[in-house]
Amino acid sequence: MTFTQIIFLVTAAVILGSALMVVSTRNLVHAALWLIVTLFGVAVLYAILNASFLAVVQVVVYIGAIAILFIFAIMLTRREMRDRGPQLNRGWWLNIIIAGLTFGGLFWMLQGWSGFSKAAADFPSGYDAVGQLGKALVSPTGFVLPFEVASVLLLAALVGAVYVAFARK
Amino acid sequence: MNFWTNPVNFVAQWLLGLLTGWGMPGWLASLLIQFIGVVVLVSMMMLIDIFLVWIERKVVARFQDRLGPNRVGPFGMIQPFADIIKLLIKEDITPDGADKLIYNLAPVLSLMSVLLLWAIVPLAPVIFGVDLNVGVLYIIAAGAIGTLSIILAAWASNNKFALVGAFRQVAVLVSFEVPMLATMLIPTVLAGSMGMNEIVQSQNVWYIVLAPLAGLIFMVAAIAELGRAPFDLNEAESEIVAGYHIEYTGMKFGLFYAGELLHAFTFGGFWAVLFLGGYRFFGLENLGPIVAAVILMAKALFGYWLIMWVRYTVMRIRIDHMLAFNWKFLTPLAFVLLMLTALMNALLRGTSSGVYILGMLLTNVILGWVIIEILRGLSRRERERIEGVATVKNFPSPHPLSQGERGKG
Amino acid sequence: MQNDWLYIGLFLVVGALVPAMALMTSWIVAPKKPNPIKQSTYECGMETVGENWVQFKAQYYIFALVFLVFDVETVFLFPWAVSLGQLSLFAVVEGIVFILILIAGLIYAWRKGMLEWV
Amino acid sequence: MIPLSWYLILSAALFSIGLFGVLSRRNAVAILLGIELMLNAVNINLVSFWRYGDVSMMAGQVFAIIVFAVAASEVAVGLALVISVYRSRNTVIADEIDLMKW
Repeated sequence: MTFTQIIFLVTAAVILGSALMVVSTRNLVHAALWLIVTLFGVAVLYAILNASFLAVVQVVVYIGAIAILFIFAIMLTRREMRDRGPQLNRGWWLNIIIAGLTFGGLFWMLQGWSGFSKAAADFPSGYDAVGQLGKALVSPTGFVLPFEVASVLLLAALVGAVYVAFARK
Repeated sequence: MNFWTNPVNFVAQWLLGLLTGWGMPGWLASLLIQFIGVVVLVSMMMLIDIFLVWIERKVVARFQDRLGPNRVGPFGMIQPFADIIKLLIKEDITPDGADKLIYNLAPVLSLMSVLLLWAIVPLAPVIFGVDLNVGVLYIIAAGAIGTLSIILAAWASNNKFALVGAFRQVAVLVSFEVPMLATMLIPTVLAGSMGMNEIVQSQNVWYIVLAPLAGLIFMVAAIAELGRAPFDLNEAESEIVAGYHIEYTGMKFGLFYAGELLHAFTFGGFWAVLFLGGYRFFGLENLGPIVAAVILMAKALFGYWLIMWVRYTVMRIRIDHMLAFNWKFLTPLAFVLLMLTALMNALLRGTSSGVYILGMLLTNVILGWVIIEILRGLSRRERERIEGVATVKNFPSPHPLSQGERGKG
Repeated sequence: MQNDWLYIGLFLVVGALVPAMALMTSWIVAPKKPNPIKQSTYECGMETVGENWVQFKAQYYIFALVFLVFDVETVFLFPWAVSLGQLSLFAVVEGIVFILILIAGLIYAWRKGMLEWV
Repeated sequence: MIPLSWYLILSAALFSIGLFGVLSRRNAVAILLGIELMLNAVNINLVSFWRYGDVSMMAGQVFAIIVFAVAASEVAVGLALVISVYRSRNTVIADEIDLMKW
């Protein structure tokens, strides 16, 4: 077992453990904090996968913005923070079975696939992932349409959220 | 290779030879050496941090026409050590109802987020932690952890004032991150890279000359990001007593305080790296890496001094003015500047360097002039609304710029 | 490239250990004499009224929201900025269109009076 | 080196946990937390396919960034809806938001 593999296994354990805490903690603020641990673990995974840009972006966007937004929203809807009553639906044990079946089904489908235990190839020398990404994003043969559509999507989200949250004004 | 041209590598090679000579496996030895490097860098930063306390107190004393610490040691230089001992032996009070783990974690995260920044600062062409190819975004990522620590501290200490303070502080922090991101894009566009070392290497002309407005906006956003005056919401004694760290005492408070000081110095350093040519100073850096590191530190101190100068000169701004200033002025301006810079950079790319520099500089100057004119018009209209048309016409404002600030902000 | 991140990981560990060590030292050295008054929530001498959770106005959410949108936007712009030197003028125009669309969102929020601190 | 299967299994497990959270949580904000977990599971898959496929094809990374944008939009609008409902109905329990039933 190599050093990278050990790091991967530790990270994976942290991710799964904190994800379980996210869905099971009674205190919502704690759930949001466990989500941050999960997201940080995913950022470490990106670093192991050599996707530096995505690792940093994961921290910037998820921990720096989305998690903050969640905490703000939890504190704005304060009534439910002191958690009276059950936090889970009545049929939660049924949902465990559904989730287990989903995992089993995914695993069963994947393990029959030929590329399942593929190893990663080395990077070509002088490979610059960020530069490649930038070129792919704006080249007409690449992803220029998703690039502009993402901008429209964000605009729609901004306008929609502002309108929904403050319709009374 | 000798010590003078590449000191870090020289020491590392020597240590590697020593350790493998003792029979240590190679990968473990190199890991250990990296670890030692990190420990040396972090403890150096902590030492500088202690020194910064002294500088800050001396400088503020001079600004306020006092002497500052002058009893303990020569020029009071031992004073910060005495402060540390005092903080260490103070009783730590954990308030009732505090979330113990998070309460203790928050100050650690706060200082850690600042220390993390020094992993990517290029002290010299060959002295740096790592040369990440996403360095610029890494600054923001480390800042995100700092923002998080503020919310954690306030939430865990179970205090209304702390929570209100943290919310206000975070609202300001995230708001000013937008113009900061936009101005960080400008050196990225000019250098064609996010790597810190590459940005420094490509500054044959300092970017403060090519993009003076960007440097200015970055500095303003950095001061807000640091929570220092005139944006020092977290210390607004009259409104929220001390903000998010109200319930912290002793060393825990000390960690927040140390983090804030080191953060200011660090942003002075990043300002130097992004806009003032980093470790370069008219060829002087070629003398050797140690000279280069000294140059960078001097520039960082200069940036830190600027931040202090602003802090002790300008009064606190109200929070609504602060946010309006950011969203209605800095953010649009930063994005317009970004668009213009990208466009001019593409148009002037083939021309000679003289034309290129002049074009960039003129773009900034013209944009700045247009903005000031717009502000003037707005402030004039505002004054006409308040004081009546006749008064304004008869008595033109003696300070058009300060009036412009008032009308806009 | 992976070694870079290993170094950052080491930095993370040491950067957390150093402040933690300071806290440990103070925990060992400092006196511990708690009493109920000392440990009560500090409100300038007032008794705390009600719960310590106060509900906040939604204004804070709006600023976080606008920030989130612009944050994600710059994530798209950073790769664009890095590779700008190797791209044609057309790519620059694409980026400018991208920014302008989002500025429209900012202007909408502005016109709606959402950026006021009420 | 780590085989691709490890990443896929991890992401499948994370997705299932997120699914469980979405199905069984009563609080609307907690449901959104579960959705974040699922989106992250998707992103792990996309990035690992980029790494284990042809690295000069950037589709994996570009899609991951688009997922970031989608996640951000979803959170922004979703939480705005929750806040809006809370202000008018004073609850964030998904079961109790049943105005549309009648």
